[in-house]
Amino acid sequence: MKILYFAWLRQRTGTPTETIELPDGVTTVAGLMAHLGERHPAFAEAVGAGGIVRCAVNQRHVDRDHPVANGDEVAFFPPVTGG
Amino acid sequence: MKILYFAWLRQRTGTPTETIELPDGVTTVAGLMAHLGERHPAFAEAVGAGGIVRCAVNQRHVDRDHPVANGDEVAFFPPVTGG
Amino acid sequence: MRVQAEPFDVGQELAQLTAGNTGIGGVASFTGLVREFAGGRRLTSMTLEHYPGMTELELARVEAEALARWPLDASLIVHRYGKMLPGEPIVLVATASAHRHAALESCAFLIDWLKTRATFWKFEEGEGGGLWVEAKEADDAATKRWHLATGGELV
Amino acid sequence: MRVQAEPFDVGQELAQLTAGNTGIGGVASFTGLVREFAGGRRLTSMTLEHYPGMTELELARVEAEALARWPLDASLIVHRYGKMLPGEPIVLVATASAHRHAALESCAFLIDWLKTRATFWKFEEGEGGGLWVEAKEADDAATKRWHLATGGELV
Repeated sequence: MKILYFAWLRQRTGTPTETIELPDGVTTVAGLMAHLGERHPAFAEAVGAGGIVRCAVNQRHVDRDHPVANGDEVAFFPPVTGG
Repeated sequence: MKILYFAWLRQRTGTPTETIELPDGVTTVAGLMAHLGERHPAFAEAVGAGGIVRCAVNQRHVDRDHPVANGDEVAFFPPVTGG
Repeated sequence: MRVQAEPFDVGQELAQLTAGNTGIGGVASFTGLVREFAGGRRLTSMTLEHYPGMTELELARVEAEALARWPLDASLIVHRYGKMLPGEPIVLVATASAHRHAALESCAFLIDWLKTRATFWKFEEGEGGGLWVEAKEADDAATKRWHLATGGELV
Repeated sequence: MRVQAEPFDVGQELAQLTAGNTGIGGVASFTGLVREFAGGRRLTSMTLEHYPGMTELELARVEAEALARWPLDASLIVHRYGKMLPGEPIVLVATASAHRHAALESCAFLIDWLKTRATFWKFEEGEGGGLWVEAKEADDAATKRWHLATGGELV
């Protein structure tokens, strides 16, 4: 599973992208976020402090109850500020 | 008093502009229109057929109860279609 | 605000509008073009008659109203008169502001108000002759009377 | 729809949008520019990070939604990424239609939707360092948490 981080989340995790194996029992975005928080305390801290972290699965905006599976591309980022 | 006609009203009266003396007793746009209808039967016909004739006094849109006086510039035209 | 017979260059006008002002965050514009088909017939040209003097006054009034309602850094109205060919620009309105919605809303306001107040009249020339364009804001009954008044015929 | 690092020419883009289509009656556009001042400080530059792949998909989705909602003859989104200087264009959206309101409304729709969906993030560089721009749609409570999450400090 490919994970991407953008903007200040990328700066916090210290990596723009990483490849992980989805642990057994993790089936949703929320579960994946908890798992990633264990790998990156800064990620957990950012999410815990306010939760304004958005997610895309396979390049579509999704909510935290969205399913995830090995092979997915999952991205985390702050609310977008383009335009 | 200077009178101006535009668009199809100009074609109907046959003149883009004319100078008239305001007759005694004519004090409003409505009165002036009745007077002009006597000079130009085509003007009276156009007004009578539907009344979609607009008026400006001294280059401001006005209603038919607006006062008129000698020295005014009065224009008659169909609803505008610019833009 | 300008009223002119000559065509204008939209890109050049917009570039001039914002030049030198780096406080501007957004520019909204609307360009009206001569359409080749109108009322089911092909046009060869369109001629705009206007009321010199009052046209400029009305455009200035409309622009002043927009500047009073929205926090704008710049605004522009360019309107042509005379004979134009299909595809040519008729009118450009543009507004610039630090704020996106101020620019977008005031731009729509300018073209809407201009359409009901600026003293222009369109005469469309094409197959079968010429025709004075009817105002769209007229309701059905008014449109019917309008047809009566003009004879609803090519002239 | 295009995502590119290079600046673009608004006039050229608008001219290309309508070229050869004389059925178009109106073109609405919105151009976003880099502002020199933000949050009370002077910026030297602004850098847009984006999510290659998803950005293009989202812009195409937004554009498809506009085309489904309004009778448009043409539409355009050009969005830059990378480093930009004050006064430079960031984004251009434009819509063309036979009908004025379709063009104006769909143009406002495109820029509004793009702002909440297209995967871009602004980093403003200036006096004191760099700062990730906060999303405006966040309510007050969310903004406060956002400050907590980012430390609310120049980085």
